[in-house]
Amino acid sequence: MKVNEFSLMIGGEAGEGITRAGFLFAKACMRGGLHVFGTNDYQSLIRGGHNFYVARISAEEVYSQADFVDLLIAFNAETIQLHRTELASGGGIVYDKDDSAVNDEFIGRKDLKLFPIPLRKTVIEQFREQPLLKNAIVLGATIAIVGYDLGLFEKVLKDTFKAEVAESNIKASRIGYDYAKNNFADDFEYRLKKKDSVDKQRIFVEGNEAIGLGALRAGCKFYAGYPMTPTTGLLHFMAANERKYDIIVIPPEGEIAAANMIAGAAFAGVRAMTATSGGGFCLMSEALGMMGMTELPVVIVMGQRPGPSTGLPTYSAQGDLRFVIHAGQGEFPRVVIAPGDIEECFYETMRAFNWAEKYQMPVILLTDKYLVESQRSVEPFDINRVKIERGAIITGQYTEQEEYKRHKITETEVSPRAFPLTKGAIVRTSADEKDEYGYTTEDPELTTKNADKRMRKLVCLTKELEERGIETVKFYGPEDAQATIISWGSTKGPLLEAMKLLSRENIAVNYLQIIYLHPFPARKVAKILGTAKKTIAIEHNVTSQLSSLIRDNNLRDVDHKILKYDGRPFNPGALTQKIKEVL
Amino acid sequence: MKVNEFSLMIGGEAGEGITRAGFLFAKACMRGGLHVFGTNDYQSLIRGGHNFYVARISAEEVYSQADFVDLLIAFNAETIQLHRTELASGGGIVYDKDDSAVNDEFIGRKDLKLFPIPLRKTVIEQFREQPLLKNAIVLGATIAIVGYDLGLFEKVLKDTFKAEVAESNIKASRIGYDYAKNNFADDFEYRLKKKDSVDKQRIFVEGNEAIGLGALRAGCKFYAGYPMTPTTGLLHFMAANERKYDIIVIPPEGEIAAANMIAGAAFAGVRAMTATSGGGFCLMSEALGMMGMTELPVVIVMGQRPGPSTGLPTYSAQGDLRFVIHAGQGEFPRVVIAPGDIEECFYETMRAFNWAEKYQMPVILLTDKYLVESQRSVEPFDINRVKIERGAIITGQYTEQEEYKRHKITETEVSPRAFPLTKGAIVRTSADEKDEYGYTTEDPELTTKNADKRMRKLVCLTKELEERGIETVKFYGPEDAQATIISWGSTKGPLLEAMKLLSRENIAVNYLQIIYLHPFPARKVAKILGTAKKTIAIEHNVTSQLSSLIRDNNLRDVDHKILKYDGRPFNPGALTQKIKEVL
Amino acid sequence: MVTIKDLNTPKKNTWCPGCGNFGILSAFKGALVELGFEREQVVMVSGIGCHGKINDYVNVNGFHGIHGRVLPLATGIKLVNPDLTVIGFSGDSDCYDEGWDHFCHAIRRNIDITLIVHNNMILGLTTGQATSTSMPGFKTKSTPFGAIPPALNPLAHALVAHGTFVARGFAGDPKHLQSLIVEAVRHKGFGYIDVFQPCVTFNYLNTYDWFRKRVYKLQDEGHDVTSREKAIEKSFEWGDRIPIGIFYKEERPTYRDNLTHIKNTPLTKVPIDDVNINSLLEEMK
Amino acid sequence: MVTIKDLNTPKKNTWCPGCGNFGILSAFKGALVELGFEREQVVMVSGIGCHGKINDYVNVNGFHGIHGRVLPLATGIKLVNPDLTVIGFSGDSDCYDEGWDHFCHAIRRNIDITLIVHNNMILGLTTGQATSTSMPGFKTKSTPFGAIPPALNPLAHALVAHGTFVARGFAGDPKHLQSLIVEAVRHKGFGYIDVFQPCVTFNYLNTYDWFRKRVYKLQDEGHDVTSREKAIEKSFEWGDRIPIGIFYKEERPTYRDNLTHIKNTPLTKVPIDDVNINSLLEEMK
Ligand SMILES: Cc1ncc(C[n+]2csc(CCOP(=O)(O)OP(=O)(O)O)c2C)c(N)n1
Ligand SMILES: Cc1ncc(C[n+]2csc(CCOP(=O)(O)OP(=O)(O)O)c2C)c(N)n1
Ligand code: SF4
Ligand code: SF4
Ligand SMILES: [Mg+2]
Ligand SMILES: [Mg+2]
Repeated sequence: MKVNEFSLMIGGEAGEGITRAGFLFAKACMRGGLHVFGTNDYQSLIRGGHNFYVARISAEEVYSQADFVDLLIAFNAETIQLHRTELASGGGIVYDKDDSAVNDEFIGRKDLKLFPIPLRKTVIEQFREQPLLKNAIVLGATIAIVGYDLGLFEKVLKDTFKAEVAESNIKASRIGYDYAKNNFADDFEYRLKKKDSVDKQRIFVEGNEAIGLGALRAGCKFYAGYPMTPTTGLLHFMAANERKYDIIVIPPEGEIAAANMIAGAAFAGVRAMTATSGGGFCLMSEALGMMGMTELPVVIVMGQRPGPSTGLPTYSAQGDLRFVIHAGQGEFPRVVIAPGDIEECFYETMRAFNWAEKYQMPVILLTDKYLVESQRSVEPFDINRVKIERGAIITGQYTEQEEYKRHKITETEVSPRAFPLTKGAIVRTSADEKDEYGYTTEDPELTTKNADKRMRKLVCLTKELEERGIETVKFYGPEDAQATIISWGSTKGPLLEAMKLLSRENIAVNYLQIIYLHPFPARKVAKILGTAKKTIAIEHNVTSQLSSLIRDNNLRDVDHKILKYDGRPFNPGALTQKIKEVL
Repeated sequence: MKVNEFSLMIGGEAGEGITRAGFLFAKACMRGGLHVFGTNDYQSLIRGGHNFYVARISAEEVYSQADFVDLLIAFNAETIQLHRTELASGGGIVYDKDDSAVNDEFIGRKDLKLFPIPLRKTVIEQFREQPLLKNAIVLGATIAIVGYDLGLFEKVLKDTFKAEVAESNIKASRIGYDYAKNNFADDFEYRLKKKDSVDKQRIFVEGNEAIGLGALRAGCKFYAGYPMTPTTGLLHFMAANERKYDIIVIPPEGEIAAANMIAGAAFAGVRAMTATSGGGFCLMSEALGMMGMTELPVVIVMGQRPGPSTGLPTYSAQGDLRFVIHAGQGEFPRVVIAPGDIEECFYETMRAFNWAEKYQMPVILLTDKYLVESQRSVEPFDINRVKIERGAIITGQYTEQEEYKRHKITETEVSPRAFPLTKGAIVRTSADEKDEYGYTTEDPELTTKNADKRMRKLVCLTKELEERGIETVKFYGPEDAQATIISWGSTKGPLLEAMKLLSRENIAVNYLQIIYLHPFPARKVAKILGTAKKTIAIEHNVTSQLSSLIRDNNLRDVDHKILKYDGRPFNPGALTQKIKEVL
Repeated sequence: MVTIKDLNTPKKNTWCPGCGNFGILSAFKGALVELGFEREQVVMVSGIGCHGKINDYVNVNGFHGIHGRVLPLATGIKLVNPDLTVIGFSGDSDCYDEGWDHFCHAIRRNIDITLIVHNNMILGLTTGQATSTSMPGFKTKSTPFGAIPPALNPLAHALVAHGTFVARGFAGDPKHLQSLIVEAVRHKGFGYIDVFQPCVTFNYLNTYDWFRKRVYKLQDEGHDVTSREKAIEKSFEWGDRIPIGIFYKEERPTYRDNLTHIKNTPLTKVPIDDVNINSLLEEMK
Repeated sequence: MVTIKDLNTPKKNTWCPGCGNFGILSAFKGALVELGFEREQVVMVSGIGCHGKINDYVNVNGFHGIHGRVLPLATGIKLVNPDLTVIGFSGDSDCYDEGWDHFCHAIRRNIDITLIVHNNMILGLTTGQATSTSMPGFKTKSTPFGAIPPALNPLAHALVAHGTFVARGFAGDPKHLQSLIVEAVRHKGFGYIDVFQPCVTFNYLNTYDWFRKRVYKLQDEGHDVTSREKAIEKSFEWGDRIPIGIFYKEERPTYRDNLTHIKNTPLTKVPIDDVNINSLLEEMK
């Protein structure tokens, strides 16, 4: 019997509420003191196609989905066909009893438990054709099959839905629960048990929400965003909270408008943000340069998905690293931060606003679909870990003798900001090269000086990051190891899981996660690579862009590259295998 | 006496026809068998400001302007003030006799010849206030001062202008000529003499025109372009030739439209091109990815100017190398070629169309203001050096058994193209990932296969470039040298001049010009750097982007970087100095 | 000449059951048959959105481009080869938000193409947000407190942009829509049809019923298609009665008609192997 | 309250002598004085083109942005701080070509800003190419055989986009223009003024004389500014007589008026040091 180590998959067509079902189940598990990771896989369509959600539940902290499925809830035969090989031996399938396509031969495996349940029939007979209730039925049944606590699930339903909806869901889940209790032997290998005492209340949150929470907490007051997978969820989150948080969330006519609107908002004096994906980022790239030139603080969330072009719009990738570092003509400072997990999504968003304002430049949060659309149970964020730092701002009135100079050349490379309407200060800026007052200029010396000033901001930032010990990289695993894995972004989850697996086999690898990609923490990377026996880069792109950054910054190549660019995340077991192959 | 080694500067306000004047003079010199290089410096405004044109004339081939000015034609006092220190000792100034601001004290140098000429007065009295005729007057005078052939100049006027305009210009130039002959001693140190027999008729052509000629000769049939300095001249050139060459030149509503229009034209089956600068390229970057994804052949001319953002819109820079290599989300093949001189502008444009069609991908010609807006006397282009190669095209009718697959996966990585209206073939493509027929797909294996297919095109291209001995790099100077200079693009001209100067001092350096920046000719670069004693990168940017490419591709840094990013080109002497400093 | 069957493709249709796009698809296929085209003659150009998937469902030449750029793509194709019949399929966000830049300009130029806008008054494929044609007060995930501005009136814009064929169809009446498409394609110049396309999944407001109750046919009421003023007035009719049909129609030279040097020549047929540039080189001497 | 002298800047003016931009500059400065603003209250936002240089010539807050993006920039500034008076300066290519995407949408939203378009019917700063307001047949370096499509009618577009203040001025009549600017700025909502601005260097066709012969003032002829239809009709009047003045004017809630949660609060004044997100975290438990 396997207790509290369970991987559930729910699969079917788009539009069946699969993600929501997974979310409800996961939350019920979390509330019983278990750890949960959940992620979905869907195509770029609204109905039909094939969708699935996987939830991994464990007594220990989990960082990614598993390689195998212990229980498959299949809303159609296709789901079984597509995923039967992923089922663990001794696993089970929950499906509609009346689905005539499904039979032993179709399933083709003898090592599985089958849990046929009357689904459509129940929906038709008892719920006047509310098809989404079949989710509650199967989840109720699942809870019975794994011996979990139905009460916790009912409570989640109550907290999530309006009373009426909650009620019919509860009713449906009980039907499923009772049916399973009555019809199946109580011998399923996998069990979920709630912890007797739940030490810490966790939250179940996805990357987009964590970024949104970070932005709200950081005081973001203006959000302009045109929908684009995978960051559309962030738009929805911000829009939903517009009134509660006294902010403005405006739906613009496109990404060019979005970027220029937040530039305007930043100039006027508030923290402003937008989010997009590759195509939208292309359209923002001209405004990005303007922000660099006019020294505006903004935060841009970039959610990667497989390109080129529209590519696989609902899948995940890491193909845009070099692109975001170099986008926009000319050379100007920017920060590129790639959070690797839900917590980093929150804290790095808060930091992003600080760097943006302190150094007056755009900060890009480089994420991907797998990160921002996956959920994990985590400890509630420490809202005080990152303090608000706004840099040099002239508040009240400007009283200096000399006229206010928006682009004053100072020793710290930062020109104190005044916002329009500051008594005594005229605030002038230009996307053209300009003098300290903001008047345009074509003077060669001033041009050189300004370019130096702008680029030196990165030097100052690098210094501050080092001096304050900001974790621009993180290091996991034993110092002495057979190999050092280097990666960035969402590969972190499967990698941490893979390291667990490797250590079970007594294979010691360590792992360098690079969070700040630009400016590149070359010194720290050099130090760790200096002692590494063998280096392995793990990325979701074709050309191993991180290796290219390392070559460029550290003059050494990474020994092995494990690259996957089919839109799907690594599974920990498969990744372990790949790592072992190059060890 | 210095014969046929002469540097002329004409300076004044914008709108005075200074560039045109320089052009006329230069052409007259060229027709006398002399070599000429000409370039202009102007601000982003239409009238006023300060403009100047410099022409360097020599018996030998010249590649750039000189450090010093031998004769300054100053249309106003400001010009003298700004450039007096650049005048060579023994040089002269031509200016308006009636400009009361100019006197010995104002000029402040005793080592110069002064040539005051009645300009405004003559224009008013003799030419009913046609102010532009003052150009002809001063040029006539200049010809007298340097003892050149007025007949050649008159012929240029006749060939350039309509009869009536030519006539008044000729009249004006004669007035200037006679005035100078009568009023100034015949002892100016600098002399221009036409060659007795002009061996070869050269052409005087600027970079934009050379690219335009290359495009026309290559069979470009569709040009869409929104004006943007410095490539506006190319737009004008193409538009002027629309009717003569049976092409379409359409002024679109912006760069996004331009890029998508040429994508459509390429899909329909013709060679298509656009040109822009950084800001416009940003806006095109989304379509660029689409071209990569849909395997469309197009040529994009990118004219760099100092950024970030609008920066110094009428000056020159090389800050966009990394940007154009990485622009667009995801990873897709593209070629980036940086011609370094007028001839390369022509030949590489012709090649660009070939690579685009053979490998079905966008090709970027990376130029800059200094290259495309400077002129040089060169031998007429060899129109047969680069043959038209269109790659695999299905002409007439498609007759294969299997249905036509626009994106067929083949051994050569290239899928033969059919154009819409090819009997028997349905041509389908998509910016989404797709199967061989062009239907969208989200299949992981196909995604991987297609990504590999697309990226392998660069491998095949690299192979072809090597096998055919295409000059992806050029090497100048002695093999055994104190140092190897590495550069790309328009720095070539001043560098070749600097090498002349260095060799006069018996300092041997050699020079590796990288023409193909992407795919990077790493093997060739490695070979040359392998034996280099000391390496020096020369670029017009802040971060030495070429060095970064070399680090990335060759795992070695360049020893010294000589960087200039004030919008102005290197002068050969100043560059020589810088090189000597690091030797 | 093509039959409906020839037009089918092996791709599984993934639009939501009942989606208005089905009406557009069948009207379009019907129109191609009625027009008597060969498959090779036709090029579909589509944007990104639910509408854009139509490219996978009709077996003619097709370019599924990026979001918002149907018109410049189609312009490039048509100008280069006027023998092709080029038909654009765009969405309300694709055409009136992201791609708004191009709409009025392509119309002004009178490029000889057809544009069909699947106007479901919502961003469908991104799971339901307000677009510029969403009605004020419309609550979506991007506008949980209601869309704010008055809806864009794309027909009026087409009319004041000197549109030469301006029509509106309803996906719930595919026969009528088919006749509009046939006329638009036959029209020499830019044939524009905005189509009410109910999104059964996200647009809870502008449903089939909502439209059925309101739409009426201009051509049933003797509307004068030669009066631009009348057409503009009609384009603002919105409420209990909403007109569909042809609002305005006029003959005016197309962009290509003005390119007298190439007339109807497909540029794909102009040889390029030995273009003579000598006279230009000569001028530079 | 500001005086003309306060508004001067040390920058040398580089417009061509006689350029229509001078008329706009003086009208604008005059309007600021007439309106009695303090310099700190006003933000100028300008695009790229000859027009965009105006930022250097008026001593108030200013953002000289990139080409075509005056309106989204100005929108961001105004929404964040409604206490500012935000005035956009754009060119015909800046606003009606490159920036066309934003024009109709900003107008629909009724953002409470003013937009002055320096319409010289040419790309000035890039040395003279045709724009969408250039007249058909107009020969420029980009259209050596004459511009092809009919000119865009921006006023008509503003009107059908539910514009609440639509006017046209003439740089050759700065006094009249000044009165338009004053009204537009006072107007609560989007105040739009297209200004005929002769480009004396490149536009050989639409000269001061050309305009002077043709323009007449709507307000001299008892034009009814409350009728949108009448205004649209007038916007198409082009030939011997061309109207200037206010075409249309209406009161309608601005975008910000709809944001009832923040009413007139400048967001710059909302404290951010301790935003409470606990209830959101609680919901996620
Ligand atoms: C540049 C860019 N921005 C955003 C997106 C994301 N996106 C996909 S479809 C879509 C719009 C869908 O709306 P609409 O055009 O009305 O089409 P519908 O789905 O309603 O048919 C968007 C914004 C994209 N693909 N490209
Ligand atoms: C994205 C981009 N494309 C092109 C340009 C080049 N450019 C500079 S000014 C200008 C347009 C000028 O025309 P208009 O807006 O009418 O202004 P005017 O000079 O006539 O006042 C253009 C296209 C640019 N700066 N940015
Ligand atoms: S989401 Fe709406 S528009 Fe898209 S397929 Fe479904 S019903 Fe149609
Ligand atoms: S080019 Fe035209 S618009 Fe520009 S400053 Fe000169 S006259 Fe004015
Ligand atoms: Mg839509
Ligand atoms: Mg203009």
